[in-house]
Amino acid sequence: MSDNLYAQLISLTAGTLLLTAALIVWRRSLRACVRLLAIQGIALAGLVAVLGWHERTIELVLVSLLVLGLKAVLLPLVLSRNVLNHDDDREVPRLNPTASLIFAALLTMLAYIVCRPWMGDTDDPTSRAVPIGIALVLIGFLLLITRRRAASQLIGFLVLDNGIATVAFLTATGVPFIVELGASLDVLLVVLILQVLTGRMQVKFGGTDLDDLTELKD
Amino acid sequence: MAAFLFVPLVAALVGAAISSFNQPAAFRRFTGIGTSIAILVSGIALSAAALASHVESSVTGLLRADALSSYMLCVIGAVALTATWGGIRGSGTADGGRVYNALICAFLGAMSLAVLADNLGIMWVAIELTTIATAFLVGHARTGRALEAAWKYVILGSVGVAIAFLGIVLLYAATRESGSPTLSWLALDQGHLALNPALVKAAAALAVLGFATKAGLAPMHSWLPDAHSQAPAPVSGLMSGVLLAVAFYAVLRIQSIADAVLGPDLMRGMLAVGGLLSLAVAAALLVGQRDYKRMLAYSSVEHMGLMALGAAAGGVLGLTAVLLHILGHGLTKSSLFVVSGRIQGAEGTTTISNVRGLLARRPGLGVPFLIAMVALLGLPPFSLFFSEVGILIAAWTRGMGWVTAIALVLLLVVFAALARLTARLAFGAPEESESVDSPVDRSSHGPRTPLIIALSVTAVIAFVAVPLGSLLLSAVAVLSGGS
Amino acid sequence: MNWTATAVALLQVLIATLVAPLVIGITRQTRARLEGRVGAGILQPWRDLRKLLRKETLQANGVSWISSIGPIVVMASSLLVAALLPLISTLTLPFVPDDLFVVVSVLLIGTVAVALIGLDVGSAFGGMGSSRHMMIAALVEPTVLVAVYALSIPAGSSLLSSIVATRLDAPAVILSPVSLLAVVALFVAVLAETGRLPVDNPSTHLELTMVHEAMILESSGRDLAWLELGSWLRLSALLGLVANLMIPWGLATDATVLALVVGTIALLLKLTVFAAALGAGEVFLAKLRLFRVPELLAGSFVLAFLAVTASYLVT
Amino acid sequence: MSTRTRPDHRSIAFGDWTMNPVEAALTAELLLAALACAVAAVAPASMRRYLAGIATIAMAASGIVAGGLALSGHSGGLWAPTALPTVNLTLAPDRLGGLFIVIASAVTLLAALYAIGYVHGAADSRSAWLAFILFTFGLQMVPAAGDIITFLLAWELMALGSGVLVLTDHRTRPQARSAALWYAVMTQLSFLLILAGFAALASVAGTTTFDALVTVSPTSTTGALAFTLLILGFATKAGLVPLHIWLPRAHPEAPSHASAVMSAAMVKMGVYGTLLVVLRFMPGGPAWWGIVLLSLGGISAVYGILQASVTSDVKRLLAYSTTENIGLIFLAIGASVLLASYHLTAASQAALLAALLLAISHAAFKCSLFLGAGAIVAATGERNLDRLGGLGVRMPWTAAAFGVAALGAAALPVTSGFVAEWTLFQSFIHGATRDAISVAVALPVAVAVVALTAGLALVTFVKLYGIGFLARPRSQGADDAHEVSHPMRWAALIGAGAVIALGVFPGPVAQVLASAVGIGDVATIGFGGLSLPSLGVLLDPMALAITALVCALPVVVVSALSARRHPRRATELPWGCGGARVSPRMQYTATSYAEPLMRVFDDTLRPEQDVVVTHATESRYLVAQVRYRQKLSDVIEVRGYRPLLEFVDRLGVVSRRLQNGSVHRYLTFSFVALIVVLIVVSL
Repeated sequence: MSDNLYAQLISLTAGTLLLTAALIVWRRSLRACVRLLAIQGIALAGLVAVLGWHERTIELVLVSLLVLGLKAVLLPLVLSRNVLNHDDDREVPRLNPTASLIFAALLTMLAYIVCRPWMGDTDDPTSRAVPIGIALVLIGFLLLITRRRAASQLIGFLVLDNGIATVAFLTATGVPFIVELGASLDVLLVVLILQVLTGRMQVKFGGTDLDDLTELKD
Repeated sequence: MAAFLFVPLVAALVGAAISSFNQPAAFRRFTGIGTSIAILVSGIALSAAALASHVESSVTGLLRADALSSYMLCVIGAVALTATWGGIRGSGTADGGRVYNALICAFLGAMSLAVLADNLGIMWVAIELTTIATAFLVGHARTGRALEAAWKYVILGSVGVAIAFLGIVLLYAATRESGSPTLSWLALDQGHLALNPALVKAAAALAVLGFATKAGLAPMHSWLPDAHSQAPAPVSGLMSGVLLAVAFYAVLRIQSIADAVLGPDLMRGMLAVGGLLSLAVAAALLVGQRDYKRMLAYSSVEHMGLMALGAAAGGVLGLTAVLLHILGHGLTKSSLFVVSGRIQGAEGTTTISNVRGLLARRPGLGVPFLIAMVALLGLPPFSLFFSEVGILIAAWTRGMGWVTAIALVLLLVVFAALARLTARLAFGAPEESESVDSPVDRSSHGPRTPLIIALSVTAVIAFVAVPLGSLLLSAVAVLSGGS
Repeated sequence: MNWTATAVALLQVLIATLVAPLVIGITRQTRARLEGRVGAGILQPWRDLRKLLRKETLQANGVSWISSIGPIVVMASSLLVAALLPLISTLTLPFVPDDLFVVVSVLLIGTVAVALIGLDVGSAFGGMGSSRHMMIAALVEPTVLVAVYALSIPAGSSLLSSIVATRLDAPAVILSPVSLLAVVALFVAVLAETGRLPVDNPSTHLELTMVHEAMILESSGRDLAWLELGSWLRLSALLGLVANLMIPWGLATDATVLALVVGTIALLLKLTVFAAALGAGEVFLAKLRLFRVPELLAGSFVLAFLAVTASYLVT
Repeated sequence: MSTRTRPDHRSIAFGDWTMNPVEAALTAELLLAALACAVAAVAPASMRRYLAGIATIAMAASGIVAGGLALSGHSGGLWAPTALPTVNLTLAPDRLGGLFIVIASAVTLLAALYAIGYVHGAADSRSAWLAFILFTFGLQMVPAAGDIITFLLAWELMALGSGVLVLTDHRTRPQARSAALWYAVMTQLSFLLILAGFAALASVAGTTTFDALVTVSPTSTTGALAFTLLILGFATKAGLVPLHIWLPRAHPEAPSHASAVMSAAMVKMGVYGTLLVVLRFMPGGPAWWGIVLLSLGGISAVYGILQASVTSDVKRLLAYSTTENIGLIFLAIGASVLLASYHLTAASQAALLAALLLAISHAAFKCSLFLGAGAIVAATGERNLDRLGGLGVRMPWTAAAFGVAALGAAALPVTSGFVAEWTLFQSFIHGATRDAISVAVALPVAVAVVALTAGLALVTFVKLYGIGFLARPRSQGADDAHEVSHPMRWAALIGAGAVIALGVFPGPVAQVLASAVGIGDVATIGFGGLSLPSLGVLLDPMALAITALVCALPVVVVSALSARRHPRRATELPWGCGGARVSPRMQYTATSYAEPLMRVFDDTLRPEQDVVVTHATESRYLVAQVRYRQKLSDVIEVRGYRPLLEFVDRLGVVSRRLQNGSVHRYLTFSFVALIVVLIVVSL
């Protein structure tokens, strides 16, 4: 396929990633966030597929399937189960969406600034897209800080993880397969554990508002 | 000999398996001890091999045991033995300690894997696995507080480690740019691959930041006091004694790579700042501390800060002192947590002001607690004295005079705070009300032997020049680009 | 040489012992005359001593050996001071130079002995006197040492005899500001040390004001005799020192009989003059309140200190 | 600990068993220390005091031998590697070290002997004995250390052991806990300061052995820094103002045999360290070093003795007097450095000699005094002078020992203290020079300070002895007192004997001391008198004593004659102003004895007094009762330390906000760290 198309596809998927992240910051409904997360997973898988196609490596295609299965299907399912099994899915962020969006924009700019020295200014499309990965990481962190509900912290964590994956694929077309496997497994396990803990929270506190978790202090 | 590379992992799996089966329930309590012994033995065997300058490495090259890894393996084994044996009573719960023991074994296996892995990716996976294995151990008490601690632990821990993964990814990218993609520490540490310095800089910084979270260095330490105070005593002992150390081991590995490429300044700066911040945080929060388990947790933060300073200083003296400190701190802190678990069991509280005149009322608990506190405060003959002095002198002599000066002030505050809290806890007469009705409780509420062994080892270890001294020396040689 | 020096020292002791009661007699007589009384005559102190030595000695129950040994210690220290000081000659004992610090310490032994006697009886007054006495002694010591330090700088030695000798050789030193300040300070210190006005009134027995008398209140017979004689001896010896510092002439510098006779006569004359002057002065002085005494001593200390600094910086 | 001889010129290889004497003695001491620990650990409770005490005495004896050998110029040492490859433990005492080993061991020996008769209850427990052995062993190893790590190791062993001893009575005495806390923290402060100072030296020398540290120039910046840090550290251990704060708390709390060692020997290690700095590491220091030491010592001397003179607690009084004595020692060292920096060699050497004389004399009399104080407490159960009295007739031996030691503390002839202060004074007199303005100002001040200190010391010890041992018992406990057991009284008496011996034969002693610091012309004259030829001064206490006896002879004769005619007659009270002694409470107490001084120095002491007068109901002119309360608190503690501690505590409370339990806050910390790192690496 032509470098032109390749470049366009890369930027399309990367753009989708960033866009979904921004939307997640904006939306308050947990269901919507989960859906957006799924879309993000798809975009990530797409990115991997494009890379694999370009590099002509079957391994990457397998990885893209793995990513698709994990990040676009499995994790969102797990999440939505948790979100759906109790009625209210409204997130009341500690920071209002407008401010969060502005922060997200600032963080994206920061990502572009900090990436320049490592990447050098090549016109290689993957290198140019790397900052988006970093931006995802930072935005994920922003979500972690600003969201009250346990589920939305999970979402933040996953966005962060997607960001790391993005960086991995764009800079190095992914880490060695075994490491990739281990990493994905770890992410899955973490999410499951957090699910269980959320469940217990539901039982203990009758809600999943993290502001209840301020018992332990000095 | 190479078989010993797999012994710890296999032992851990077997232990986990035995624990999770219903029958025979009798073995269950001993799986942790068995695993620890296996780890310790293989650690010693590998150390012997390493001392014979014969580095074990598995066929795929993913596992490798140089002097440093073998030493860390010994530390894990020793500390784990103390914690599991000393805490052998602590596992009685609803399911007969099935999950508990299985998770302990898994935890030990993950840590062994982390130190044995030559591939940074595997090392990262293993360290993340420790988070997963300990998550439920922290939440084991199933109380609201335990749940809260577990949540904070998992979120903060995995986010931090994720950052570390970002660093490793960038490192991999750097090697890929240079044409030979690898994550093997051995290959990276040679320094002959022409890596893009800017990328390595970012990579190393992020990786160290991430692993520092697990190592409990400020300002990413926040999960530590909560987790340590809520987890069952042996688990706290394991986490404080070795989990932090294993994460710090990762930091050391990354540091040596970065130093090879960039020179020492970046890592020295980061570690010095982290160390000072940790000391400051520990000092500030120990002054007004009210809970003795949190007290121990913050003292771990302090000791990690001290190790960070030592690593920042580097040099033979600094690094050997750091490694010795890891061992001494592990043994002391795990014994302390075991004892504090027994105190909690006996007194039913972790608030210092509710436990008074411990020495007078419960000498069986007060005496070991005091001895261990003396060791923790860095008084001779315990090895922490030597390692602290070594670290501080190394830091000063290698041009970090001001950092050392600040550190000394903070250390004084920490010492004063710890001494005051210990005095409140242990000394003084028991209240009349108690002294009349309750007789003096001399029982040690659990096996004495592990504590005696651990503390006496800490007391004499510093005087053992051979083979420990030479092992430390070769371990440091590994870090400084040798081997 | 050594034996002659020893002999001279013994002679000094003898003369001082004989003269001490007379010195007291002279002061009292002068005072009496100036106050328009007849007075008991200058030999009265000797008669008192004789009487006391004849009388029976009473001792309170439960006192320790201090009460019986103390008076002898006081006496011995005074005699030793008399032996050490350059009273009639500048010769010094072998191995026992009249080093300033030694002399002061020997004096202090007497002071301490009296203070302990005062405490030993266990009566209220004894303790009171002892306490005040020690406070004054403590505050006097800096003055004495610093004053003589100032005097010793020109001589380059802390031996009183050599200090006096240098003044004998170079009389110009005597009128230098350094020596004047120092001698005045020393004189005040001597007054305080020997319990004269304005620090302590030797002739009062008014409970609330007495210091020295309060300590020896319970002593009687020979104990009292030794205590009295000891304090008189100490007064005469110190007066003799001050006198020799101000008017060194006539002091024997070698052991010839003539020189010694001259020295003795000179000493007698100086003591008579100073005793009379002391008596006369006390007529016009009132005793200070106890807590004004430190101010006086501080003043004399400042004088001594000025003397030192002057000796360094001015001359 | 695999000891083998240090591979250098000092000694022969260990393979052929020809150890040199010092090594043999040191090895013996190590083994005996181990033995003592073992004995103390396993001996049955009934026999413990005897067995452990004898073992400790043996250890101390071997220490005396080792120190004596080192002092007499034998070299040699032990060497052991540690787990840290670059760190080796070295015991290699030089002459100075040997001197202090002897001091420490001798004091230990007396204390152990005393302990055999003294310890009981908590002080006789296994832990107390182990702590005592550890403490004294570390004490003897500090001067033997030949490199930084060994020094610090011994230093901390000493601190640990003594700290445990301070805690001995933590169950019965609540103040023991706070005393131990103060002590622990101040000791750690001194440890860290010394560590920093050594590190500064090592950063130039490149290694940690003492022989290598001499390369640092005293005038360099590092030299100045190291001097400041080390001196502060050692001053803390020596209990100098304003770092003395632990001393009057810790000494009284420890059992008396321990406080004797702490006060007579342990604080001396601060002196040893200071001498190490100014004599061995960086000889020929600049004048300001001298000024610093001099003022530090002077202030401590006056402040310490002032506090002592108004204190009524026996052991607290002795503790403050320790601050005074150590202050004098530092003053002497300072004078020596100052004079040396102006090449007034003779005077400077005299001052140094005076410092050493003060050190050993203080060791002798303070040891004896603390042991005596222990005897008082044991016999009466009272520590407060206001409730003592009349012990002289009840405990004659203790009274004798205590009295002699008190004379020594008051520096009266013919005791060791007198000789020491005489030497100091001689150096002042002959150091007089017009060339150096700083000397011209410093010396007179020093004279005044020494004189004032001596005067106040006189009051203090007259009060201590007079109120405690003379007059009539002021409490039942004092009335029922009996003489203490033989080991106790002998230990005290030996100490007192040392005070006299050192005072009567200063010549040989001074020559030994001089050899320890390489001072040339010190000679013995007459009956063991001391002569400093370069200053042309001499002092022969024996001759002085003989002269005194000759003078006293006629007096004694006359007394005897009159005694034959009129023997003494005992009566209730000869005069008593016509009254009788109704009750002992009419006597002056220690508090009232010190009252005049209190008034004179109240600006410095700042006592809190209040008088409550309750009038009779019939008439307000009749007084029913008067209550008088006076509280003395250490000004420096109240004005200096308290505010600092409160500030730190407030800081601790404020910083709790760091850990307020909100996971979001914690995540924010990490986030900020991440962003900072990202920005830093991209710069």
